[in-house]
Amino acid sequence: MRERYSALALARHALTGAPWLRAWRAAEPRASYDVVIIGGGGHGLATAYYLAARHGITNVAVLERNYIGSGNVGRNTTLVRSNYMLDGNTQFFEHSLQLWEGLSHELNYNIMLSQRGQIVLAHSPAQLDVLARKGNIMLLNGIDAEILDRNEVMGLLPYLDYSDTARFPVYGGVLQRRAGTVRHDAVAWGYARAASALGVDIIENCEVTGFTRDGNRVTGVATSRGTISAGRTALSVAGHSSQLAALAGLRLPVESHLLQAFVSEPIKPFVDHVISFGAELFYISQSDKGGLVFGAHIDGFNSYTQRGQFAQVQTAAECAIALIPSLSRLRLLRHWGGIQDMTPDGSPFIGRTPLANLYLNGGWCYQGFKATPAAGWCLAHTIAHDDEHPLVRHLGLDRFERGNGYDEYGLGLWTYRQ
Amino acid sequence: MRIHCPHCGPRDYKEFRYGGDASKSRPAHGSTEMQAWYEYVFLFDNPKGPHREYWQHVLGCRQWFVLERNTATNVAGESSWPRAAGAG
Amino acid sequence: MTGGARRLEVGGRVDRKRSIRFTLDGRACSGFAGDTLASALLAQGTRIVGRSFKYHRPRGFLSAGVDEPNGLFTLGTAGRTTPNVPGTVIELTAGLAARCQNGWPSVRFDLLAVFSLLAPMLGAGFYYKTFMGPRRGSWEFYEPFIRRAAGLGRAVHQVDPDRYETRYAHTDVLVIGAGAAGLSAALAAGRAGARVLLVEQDFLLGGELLSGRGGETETWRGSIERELAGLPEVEVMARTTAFGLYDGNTVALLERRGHAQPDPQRGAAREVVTTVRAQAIVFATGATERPLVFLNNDLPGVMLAGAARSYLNRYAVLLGNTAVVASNNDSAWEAAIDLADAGSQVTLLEERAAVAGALQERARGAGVRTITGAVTRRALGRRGVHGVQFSVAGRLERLSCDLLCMSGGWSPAVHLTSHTGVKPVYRADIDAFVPGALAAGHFGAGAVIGACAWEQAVVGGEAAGIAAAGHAGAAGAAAVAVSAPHAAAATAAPVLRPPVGKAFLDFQNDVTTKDLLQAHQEGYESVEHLKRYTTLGMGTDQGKTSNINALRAMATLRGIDTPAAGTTTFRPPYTPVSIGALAGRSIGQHFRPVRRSPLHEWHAENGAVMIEAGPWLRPWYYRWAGQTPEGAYVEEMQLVRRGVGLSDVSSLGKIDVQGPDAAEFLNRLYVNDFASLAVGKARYGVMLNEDATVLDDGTSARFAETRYFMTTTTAQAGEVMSHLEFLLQTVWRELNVKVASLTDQWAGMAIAGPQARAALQLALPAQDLSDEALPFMGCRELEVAGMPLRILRLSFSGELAFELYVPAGYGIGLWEHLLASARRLGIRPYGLESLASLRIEKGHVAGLELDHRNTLDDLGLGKMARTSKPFIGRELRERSELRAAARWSLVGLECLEPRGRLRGGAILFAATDPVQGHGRGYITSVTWSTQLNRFIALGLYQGGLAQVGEEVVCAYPLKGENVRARIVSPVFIDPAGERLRV
Amino acid sequence: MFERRSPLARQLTGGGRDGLDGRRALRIGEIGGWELAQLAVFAGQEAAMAAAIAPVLGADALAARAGHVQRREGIGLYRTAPDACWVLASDPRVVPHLLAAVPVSAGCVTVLTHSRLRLLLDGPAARTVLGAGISVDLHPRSFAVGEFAQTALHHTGVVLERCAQDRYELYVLRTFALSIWEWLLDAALPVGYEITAPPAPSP
Ligand SMILES: Cc1cc2nc3c(=O)[nH]c(=O)nc-3n(C[C@H](O)[C@H](O)[C@H](O)COP(=O)(O)OP(=O)(O)OC[C@H]3O[C@@H](n4cnc5c(N)ncnc54)[C@H](O)[C@@H]3O)c2cc1C
Ligand SMILES: NC(=O)c1ccc[n+]([C@@H]2O[C@H](COP(=O)([O-])OP(=O)(O)OC[C@H]3O[C@@H](n4cnc5c(N)ncnc54)[C@H](O)[C@@H]3O)[C@@H](O)[C@H]2O)c1
Ligand SMILES: Cc1cc2nc3c(=O)[nH]c(=O)nc-3n(C[C@H](O)[C@H](O)[C@H](O)COP(=O)(O)O)c2cc1C
Ligand SMILES: [Zn+2]
Repeated sequence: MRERYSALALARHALTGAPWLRAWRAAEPRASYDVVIIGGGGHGLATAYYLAARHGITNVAVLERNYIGSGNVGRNTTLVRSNYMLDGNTQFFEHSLQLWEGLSHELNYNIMLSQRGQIVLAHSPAQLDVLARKGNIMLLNGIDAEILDRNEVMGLLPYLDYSDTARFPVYGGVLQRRAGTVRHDAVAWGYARAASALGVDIIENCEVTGFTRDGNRVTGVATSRGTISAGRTALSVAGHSSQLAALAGLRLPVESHLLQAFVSEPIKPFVDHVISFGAELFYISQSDKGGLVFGAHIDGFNSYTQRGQFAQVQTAAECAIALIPSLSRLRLLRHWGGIQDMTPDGSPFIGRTPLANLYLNGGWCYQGFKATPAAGWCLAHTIAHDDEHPLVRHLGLDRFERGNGYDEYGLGLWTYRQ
Repeated sequence: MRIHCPHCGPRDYKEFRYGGDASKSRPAHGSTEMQAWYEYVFLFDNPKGPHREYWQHVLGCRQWFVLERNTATNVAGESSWPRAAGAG
Repeated sequence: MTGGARRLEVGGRVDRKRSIRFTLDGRACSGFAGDTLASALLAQGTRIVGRSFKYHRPRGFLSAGVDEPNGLFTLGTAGRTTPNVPGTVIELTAGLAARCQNGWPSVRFDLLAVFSLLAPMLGAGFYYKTFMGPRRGSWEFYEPFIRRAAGLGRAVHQVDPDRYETRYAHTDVLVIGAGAAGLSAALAAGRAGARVLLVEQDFLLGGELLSGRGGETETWRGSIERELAGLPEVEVMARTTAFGLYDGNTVALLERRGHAQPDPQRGAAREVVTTVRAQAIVFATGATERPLVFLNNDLPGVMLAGAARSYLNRYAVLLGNTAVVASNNDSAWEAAIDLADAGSQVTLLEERAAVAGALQERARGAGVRTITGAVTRRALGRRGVHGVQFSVAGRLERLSCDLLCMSGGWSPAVHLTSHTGVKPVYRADIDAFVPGALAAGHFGAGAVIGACAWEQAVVGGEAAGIAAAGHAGAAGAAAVAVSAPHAAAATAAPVLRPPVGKAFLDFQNDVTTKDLLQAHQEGYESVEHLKRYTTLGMGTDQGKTSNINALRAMATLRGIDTPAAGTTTFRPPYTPVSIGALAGRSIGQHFRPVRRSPLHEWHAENGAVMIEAGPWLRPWYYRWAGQTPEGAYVEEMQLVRRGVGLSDVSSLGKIDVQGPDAAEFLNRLYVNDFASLAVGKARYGVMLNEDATVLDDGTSARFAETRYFMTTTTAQAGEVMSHLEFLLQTVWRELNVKVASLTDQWAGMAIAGPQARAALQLALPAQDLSDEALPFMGCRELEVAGMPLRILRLSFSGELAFELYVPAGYGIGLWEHLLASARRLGIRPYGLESLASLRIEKGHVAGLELDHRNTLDDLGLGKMARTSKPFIGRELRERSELRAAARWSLVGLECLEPRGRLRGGAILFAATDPVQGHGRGYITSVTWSTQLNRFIALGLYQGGLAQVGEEVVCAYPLKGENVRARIVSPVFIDPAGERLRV
Repeated sequence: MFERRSPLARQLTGGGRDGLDGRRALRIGEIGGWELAQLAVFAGQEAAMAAAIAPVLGADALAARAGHVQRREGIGLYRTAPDACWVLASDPRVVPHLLAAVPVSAGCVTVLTHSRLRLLLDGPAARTVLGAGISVDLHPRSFAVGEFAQTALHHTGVVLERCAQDRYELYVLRTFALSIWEWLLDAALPVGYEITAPPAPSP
């Protein structure tokens, strides 16, 4: 049911004018599935794909209230990397990066992984020590990392502000060459196409509005397109985790916050790496279309609006120029927002919930895009075995009860307080 | 967004600091109920819609107050002083 | 001087007496004041001004405004290089240097046009389907080529010399757009007594009126403009775009002043961003004309009808001798009539079978030949249009022409009203999307709400202006009517056909009807998928001319109606905004304010090398001790260990805590006991976050029964202050305690070293500073020569030490006095680096040990907790994992290799562990120990002090180092604290 | 004993710069000769406090309205919070009196004289310059003479008072003062400014 994509196929279609097949089937909801996944974002679609491809579970539906990719997978700054230092996180994110590295081939869909390297800047010796700790852990786990002094940063990024009016002079940085960017929409579409070909139903414009339960067991979902019964049900709704959990009677350690993203008009290659500022949260890269894509801090209060405050737009612009003064004359083309599920320690949840047959994947904060393949991989395993994948055992919902936070950045409880 | 500080009047939201859900009440000081503390610190309703939340006019009068705001629209409504002890 | 071959001798709004020279790709050109770059080029007869994004097809101007997709230029040179500016909005100024883009070697002769040959393979989303082989990661190979081909203009890395500003403004009524509707709204609101701000992106006020023939409407326009100028509470900003509507009636404006070539050195800004807070807003943003969709509709010489009319009437440029106007609505008839009156031979191809008789009459009178029921199929030509093919009554026919105007109807500019999430709604009667339900205080007028006829715009504008003024509370509602002169043409509902064949929808991004069909076939059929898959509407013009055509065509393909398909999301900015303008003056040193100690000036003049510490600038080290930090800090440490040094601790957070319940308050905050602290004593305390991680540490001194002087770390000062206020104002409102920040009030300095008392005694000869009078952890408030002075006998360095606080203004005085009085003891200043090193030797936690991850026990301070009393974090501290023995906790490390050095961020392994994975801990802080003559460190290690004596490997693979060290107590010097108590 | 220094000592040298139109439409400088204390009242102690401070500040000192400066001989009262106000005194006896007068059971006094700098911005461009960084509406209809606002300027908390149509006083945190000063001069470049020197005495 799926036509292979290749240069040859392009040529054939060009010559014959033959129509292309649908990338994924437009499925109508059926009465019952073995597994229902709520949320047609990157994670939900990846989960469906791995359930079908790796666990042979193909009677699966992905329910998306809007169009697939309408959530954060389609609105993030597309940074992928595996520079994590806490035991468990390192392995998980490196697994994800490795999956990214093979993903275009696996899906037969070019997701345009561009491993152009990410440089995280330090603006003081102490900050460089913090980055060094992470870099050392990476190397000790077989992940590439390099430390850079100011001169080396200048060599790689000659256009940063090295003048003596720089408010926070560059002191050094850490580089991960294998880090980079991925074409966001292609991730959703590539997984959808591959999953659909394996029999997964991708059902758009289908909003989940409730759960059906048998005691402590979830047996299905109520949707805007009727009730669907499900052997197992997984939540993969990013910023809306609390909303869905509430329908199931659960309260989560999650607050939904708004993060903005920005793109400039397209220009010829200008920034060849992903660069993260160290003085404030700010990161920038250039898309293959030529737009400079950047992001900063969350707006800082609970919101479901998908649009941000203007003051925060100015903050992002200020950071952009503090980092790269020559950006000043380039123009902002568009900015938008996405709803992130923020957790107390900044780390996510993947695993079972207090309700039987209900699984949760959420709490990704700023970092769920890079996690997409591994989150799908591990959630699929968790659903298939009704037991957490070893890579996500540490990411349980009950970890705060036990006192086991995974605070990768040392920002403390609830990042909005910073 | 403009927020109404009950002391100073309407101001730019950048003058404020957010303090999270104000509908929760902190367990009594000295309470030894671990579960209550856990829920107070970690669990949130995180509603989409009306939300009572703490803000501090940190670059102004430095008062903490409670704002009613709709998280689905960001429409900021009434603000008021926190109620008596613990009640939030 | 004619101002170009196509320029008419008379008419228009250009000033023929002021000729303006500029260059295009280095060639000298000229135009008139009042021209845009586009009108000046068109007047010269220039047709090809750009190449399309993907296929490099030759392109001319499509429009005359902000919606221009084709004619983009790079302006300026060096740091002033500005890519991607539409020529249609560039006000011609002397010396303007413009370059065409995206063509190589030039836009007229572009070798990259070979891409056109590949077009059949480069359909929508082709890159998703290829570049995957032959190996994994092959994209890495192809990507640079794609990247080079993408992007429009080229930017430079030189720094922009221009100045940008940001500001705030407030108004009762903000009117956006100064067309007929906006002018009339602003006047009505102004007459009603409201404060009014009228903004217009163009450099002239008038909107569509400027493109008309003048006459009565011009008289009207002039009179309104004059009256507005006379109203004191009305401000008019031309060249100002309202580019975003945000929550809370916040509108962001961009004002361009670049036409005046402002001198940044003298403080003149190129652009200014204003954040406006309006009580009420009138949206009068008009409408944008849509192209028709037919083959080769992108040929140079094919243009929007309204644009051709604007070039004719506003700029006096007649673009064709033989013009064809392809139309599906009344507005294009005006263009046809004007072109004919100006001397063109005009044929009008009208899709509709029937058109109002009056209009037909006027057209005939002007000599326009009209063919109704005629559907335009194809523009003919290669590098420019020279004919058109159309069908009428089932036959295909041809006409020659050198200008092909088209009008597919008008799309209201609903952008701003949609920015806050209000979806536009479809109105079948005018076949257009208009703003959705407007919020209270928002009003629409004119073409933006579908009131297209100009007198409708005037009347509607007036009503909106009055209503807006009323909403804002302006009293004088008895406004004088802004009456309009007699009617111009009304606009009947246009018709839209589904597109046929391969024709351009999005000109800039080369999205054709074929791409649309393909997207539909492949299931990318929701409007948002269509957009993302084909890049429709994602260019610099954001699809102003293309989106609606494409979305409606997709609706037709899917067999659903237009409102069901909907629109894509409108996002700010309405037109692109320079990042520099958004940042304004918050650049360079003003990126963030600098916080300076009261002693700053002294440091700056006495050889201190400063370093950023959060917002603060602090002395890192002093040149007396060395020229590099590595050399200097060791000297400074020796000074303190052997003699006496003075350091600036003014950046510590300082808080006044007063009230009958102050003791109880501190007792609840700190893990340890503060109720028992005697007056005249200070105590070190630790505060936890609610989740039991460490928030901060510091000392609090009790100066009176009800008055404490609290200090916090520099980094957490703001955090702690807000925390205390939160507790007092919301949680423990019953406590009678007040807090106030004293950080700015008091300068602080530490005098430390074995000679500290002797030194201080020299400075304060009248005071009894003996151990009995002022014991360790004692504190005293003195008055020295009428100046309050607080002395706390505390030590961070581990030596005999005193902290002194004076009101900030006296800081330098005291500092200089201390240095001068104790000169013979060799006293000198020491900086942050040595301060941090001394505390490491003493095992005090700071900086990276206090990173919100660690608990009291992790820092080896568990014994401090007085669990018999409640304190913040007491319960959650008992959670099982926080109590686990295997947690990493504070240790000292002593380097075992004489040449080796320890480094912050090194990972710790037991000597027998394989050096891989996550280790058993890491190093937080390192120093050379002048006492032990080796590198020592603090770190966190699994099991903590239970491992003392164990040998570990400190792995720092970033530098290929594995250094051996031994776990020791973190207190490297004077564990019994004898030095403190002398 | 010691010289009291202003962090702007090096800046207050007089001089200035012409604006784009050749004029200097702002006079900017520091005002000296005042003391500042914060008075805070405990809940339920308002009457006791009012009685205690009446001899120093007058009978209705606690009635000062938010946003309106209450002036009396040598004293300005600023209601900074529901339970607190600033007492700004040009008479050096006021703050010591206040410290002595307030009973610890009723509230407390915190001396803040050195924590702020008091800047003067005077001239037809003062509002424009302030409007570059202050987000409250400075139109005389909403910020009249005699009113003050606690607000933000360049990421720091400030108190702004309108003393006359074109005359403002700005209280800035001392440690940020130089930064704010430089920021203000930069904002004033286009309109031109004249620096008053040395610190003017309190009016
Ligand atoms: C602006 C921004 C920038 C970011 N940048 C990065 C980055 O650079 N790197 C990185 O790693 N991460 C980044 N992130 C985070 C990352 O995008 C997310 O963590 C990740 O995409 C979340 O997983 P997802 O793709 O499955 O989510 P989504 O794409 O949001 O998928 C969730 C889906 O659930 C659907 N849904 C919700 N409720 C229901 C319901 N009731 N019924 C049916 N469906 C429902 C939603 O419509 C949505 O499509 C960023 C996030 C934002 C907002
Ligand atoms: N809809 C039609 O069919 C049609 C056709 C032709 C002419 N017209 C004419 O349109 C006019 C309608 O008057 P109107 O006032 O509604 O529209 P208008 O187009 O005359 O004026 C709108 C004005 O708003 C400005 N503007 C738009 N967005 C802006 C922004 N974000 N910031 C700043 N300025 C912005 C434009 O530059 C323009 O000057 C009448 O004169 C009518 O004859 C309508
Ligand atoms: C990495 C990335 C690059 C983008 N580049 C562009 C772009 O070049 N042009 C554009 O119009 N939008 C671009 N967008 C923004 C989208 O148009 C859109 O705003 C975003 O996906 C959020 O969707 P929404 O605005 O429909 O809510 C980009 C988005 C992302 C995530
Ligand atoms: Zn306030």
